[in-house]
Amino acid sequence: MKNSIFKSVIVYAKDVFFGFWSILGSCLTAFPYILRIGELRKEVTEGYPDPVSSKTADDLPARTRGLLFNDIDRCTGCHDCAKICPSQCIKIEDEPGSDLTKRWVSIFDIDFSKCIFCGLCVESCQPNSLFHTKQYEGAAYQVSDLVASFGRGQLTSEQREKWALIRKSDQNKKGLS
Amino acid sequence: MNTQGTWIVSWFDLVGLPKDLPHWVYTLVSLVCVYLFVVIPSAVLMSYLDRKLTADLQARIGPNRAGYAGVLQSIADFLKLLQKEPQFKWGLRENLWLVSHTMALYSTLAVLPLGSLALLVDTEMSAFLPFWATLVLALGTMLLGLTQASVPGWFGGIRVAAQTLAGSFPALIALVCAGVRAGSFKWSSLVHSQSFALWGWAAISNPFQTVAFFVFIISGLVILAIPPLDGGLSQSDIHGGVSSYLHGRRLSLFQMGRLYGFFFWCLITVVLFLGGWNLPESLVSHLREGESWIMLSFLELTCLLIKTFFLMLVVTWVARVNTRVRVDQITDFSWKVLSPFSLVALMGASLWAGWRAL
Amino acid sequence: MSQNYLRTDLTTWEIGPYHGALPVPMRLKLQLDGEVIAHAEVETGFLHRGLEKACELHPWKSLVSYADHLDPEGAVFGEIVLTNAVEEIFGIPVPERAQCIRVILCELTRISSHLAYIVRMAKMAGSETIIHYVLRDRERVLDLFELLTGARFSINFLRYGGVRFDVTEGFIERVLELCELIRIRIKEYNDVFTYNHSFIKRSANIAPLSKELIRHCGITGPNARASGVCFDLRKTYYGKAYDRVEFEVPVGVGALGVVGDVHDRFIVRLKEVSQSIEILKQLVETIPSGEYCNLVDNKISRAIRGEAVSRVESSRGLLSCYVLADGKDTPARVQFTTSSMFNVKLIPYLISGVRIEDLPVVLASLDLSVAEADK
Amino acid sequence: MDKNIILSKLNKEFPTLKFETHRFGRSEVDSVWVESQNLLKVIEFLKFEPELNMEFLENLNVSEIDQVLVLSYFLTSSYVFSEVPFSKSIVLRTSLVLPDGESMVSGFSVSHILTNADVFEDEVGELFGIRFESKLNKDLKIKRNLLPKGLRGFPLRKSYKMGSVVVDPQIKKSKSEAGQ
Repeated sequence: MKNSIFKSVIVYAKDVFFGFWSILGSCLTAFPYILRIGELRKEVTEGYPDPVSSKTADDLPARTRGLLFNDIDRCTGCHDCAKICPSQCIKIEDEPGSDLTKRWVSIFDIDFSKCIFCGLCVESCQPNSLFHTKQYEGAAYQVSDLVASFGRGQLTSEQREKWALIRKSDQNKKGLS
Repeated sequence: MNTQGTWIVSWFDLVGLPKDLPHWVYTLVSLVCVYLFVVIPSAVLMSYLDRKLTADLQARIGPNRAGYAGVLQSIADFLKLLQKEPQFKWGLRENLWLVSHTMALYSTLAVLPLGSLALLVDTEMSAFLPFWATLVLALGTMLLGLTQASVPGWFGGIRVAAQTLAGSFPALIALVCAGVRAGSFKWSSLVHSQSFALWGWAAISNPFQTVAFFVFIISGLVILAIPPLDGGLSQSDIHGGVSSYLHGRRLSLFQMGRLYGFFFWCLITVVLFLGGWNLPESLVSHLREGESWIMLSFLELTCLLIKTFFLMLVVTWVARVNTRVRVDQITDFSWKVLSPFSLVALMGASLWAGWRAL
Repeated sequence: MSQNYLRTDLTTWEIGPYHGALPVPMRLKLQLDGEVIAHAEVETGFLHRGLEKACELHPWKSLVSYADHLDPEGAVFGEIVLTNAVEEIFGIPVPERAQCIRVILCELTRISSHLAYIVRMAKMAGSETIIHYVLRDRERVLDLFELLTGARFSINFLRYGGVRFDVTEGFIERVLELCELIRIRIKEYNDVFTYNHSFIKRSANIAPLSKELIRHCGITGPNARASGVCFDLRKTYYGKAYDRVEFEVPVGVGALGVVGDVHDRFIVRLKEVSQSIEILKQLVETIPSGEYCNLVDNKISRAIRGEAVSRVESSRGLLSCYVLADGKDTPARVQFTTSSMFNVKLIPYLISGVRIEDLPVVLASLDLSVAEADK
Repeated sequence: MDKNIILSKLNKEFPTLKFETHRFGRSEVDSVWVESQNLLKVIEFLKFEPELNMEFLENLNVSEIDQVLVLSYFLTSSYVFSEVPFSKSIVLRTSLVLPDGESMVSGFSVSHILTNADVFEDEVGELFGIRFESKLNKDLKIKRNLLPKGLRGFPLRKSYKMGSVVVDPQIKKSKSEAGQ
């Protein structure tokens, strides 16, 4: 009986001491952070909108998938990207252009509220006119502002007839030669 | 009320108010001055230091928006809370318990030991009065939680009650240890028995007093449910517990009360164990001959507040690093560890004092 | 529950889909006896996004970007399990280098998922400092993802027959750098959090998971290994690139409490992070050369009809995917079987007898992701 | 090899039933077609046979192939108490004929034999519209309602037309109020 009391007191004292010691230990490992000792203990966060922030858009790695941009001159209006897009957020309307190869892309809208930035459209774009910029600040006040449009606008009716005549004359020339 | 209230008279000369006013005016003015010029600034400074220390501790910048390096952050928080509109309709009962919660705290203003001259209540019972205030504070918080008629509130209230009961016993015993060493419970004699030098402090003078010091601090955290041991107000499992129904200005009143509770418990610990406002003898005697009471009370106040802030920062540092402790573990801890240690400390301190008296 | 408990009548408390204690949207109906939970019921299904129906409507090429939304934190596991199944159906060989890149991504995702696990545990236990340390180191892992694949979480990087890009030149050195950094950091986590007395008190011998319950609910992954079930798919079943690597599977031993309790589940995951570092080191040093993607014949031919099941050891447990192709350009059926479906079934059995304050810690220790369970 | 141990044991146990076996896809696991009536007997035998001990239902897959619901049970040997986990695995297949689009189909539940089967049965039952009659009463501890309350039709069936409106009186009423 005697040693059982004595033993339990020892166990009790050890438990209290271990508790105190481990709490002190974990506090001491966190203490050097206050004095910023060593390279591993610098503060990591930065003020975001302030100009002091060290990282800018072009520090991002090369393959970053930021907001999309479509260089409309090279775009041939082939609808590949609209077909492959999982969330169907690309809307394209196009009409026959001045010559047979090129088409006039009147509307090319990417709805960034639905886009999941998977990059499949960029991969499937042959003339790679569609590519990722390094722009990541995409916030907007209304959802409608989130739609980025790269289209060239509707054709006026006379232009449409003029180009139709040009196309017909090309066809005749090609047909004759 | 003894005539100690006359310390305010020396400050009146500065302002040029007439001297021969009845005593209660002096006491009233000193209470208001203490609240405005000591409690509010220390609360503002303390909440800023706490956030900055936590940020440094966690490898991040911390508040840097409001004012230079975020100095005005606590004022910004206070204003933000004021303009928030409370969600729930408050009946008479909730207001009653919130008022009782705050009045319990601010009643201790009269008892605050802020310097050898600024002692409004310096009787044999003065060391026990703040202890009474913490119990009423716990009662206010518990009933504040229970009247919310919601599960988080109910759990928060019950937890605060259990914690306070468990924490009050060791706190009282540790208080008695300090009194045994100093021979009486008056603030002036308590501080007078310690000296400015480090080894003169009660906490370091003998091992039993050190144990009493630790027990007193930790049981204070238990009674007031301060961060490492705030099971009653934990965000993760019961949605803020007692404070889950407080919004807007009521939440700021509640938080101000809790911050003041933490501040005044650390202040009392400094006075009891860490050689309160003792200044080097030469300086004190020089000032006393020169009759410059203002400079004396000012220096004593700053020495006291520096030690209190340092103690509060150490507690915050421990709170941020460790996890929140469960309520049944807190009550086990205070019954099975704090109470026996405080009894051992009491026996040791009294033997030590008796041996010294031979 | 022990019988000599003064039994009061049970109060019921319903924790709604969005509550501080719940790491994931689910509804818990609890019968409380004082602070102890006597009986619990779970209701899930709040995060059903119809992933499998969506996979049936999309062409084969855009399936991969759906598979990495199966589990937002472990994107590569969904992709790897889908691409393996499709490659098995259409018989597309995967070059050696692509397999190695895939497994490197697997181990990196496992590290980032386990670090996120530590953050959830610390948040529920109430200690804030460790959260910021762990998040700071997880950023380094996510930087690697962005360097290699272009996105931090939903990487959409695997293709049928290999991967989309080759490894950039700076990638190998940065992975070794990362391994070194995390090895130092784990020592720091152990000092600050894992062996901290207050965390041990909050997690040792709480809600132990018995082997009988594992068999009843079919739990796999770190939760099962913490209770002593030595079953890790990387070792037993999955030959791909893991046979070139030596590592041993950490199993819970109940050092500070009962085998299989909350602390064990935490320790097993922490050990798995250091295991993943060892694996990463060996993989990165011996990465075979060759082309990174089988561009020759990775076309999905419509003539082949077939079905396949592929399995992978994701960071939360056994993840398998069944794909059925019936000759059209969209799959006939894609079905994912995740380990979180069984973890959700485990909850009522595990948390009866647990105190209210420990409920968040126990739920966080199961590493639940209802995005995986409800699909 | 362990593959034909399972088949030989099965044929010995059920001489009357002829099991039609194919290879499952390109893997070496084989799939056995069983009528849905004696499916329970086969699963019970596979589980309680001392040597096989196949009790972990790794996956219950339901796929619709030209108007027929094919249920495939992926059974593997237990991994909890055995040193060589996942050693033996087999795929049992039954088929349920699909009536027209809207009505439910009824099948047999195996959750009283394979304990983790109800996870799959709940989910598949709701998405394919299969009612699993099970001997033991439903485990009320778990409730999984994946679909919104008023949705008519079963999404994963081929006959389900996308975008069917949720016909729930409360939701409709609140929408009409929002409309004004």
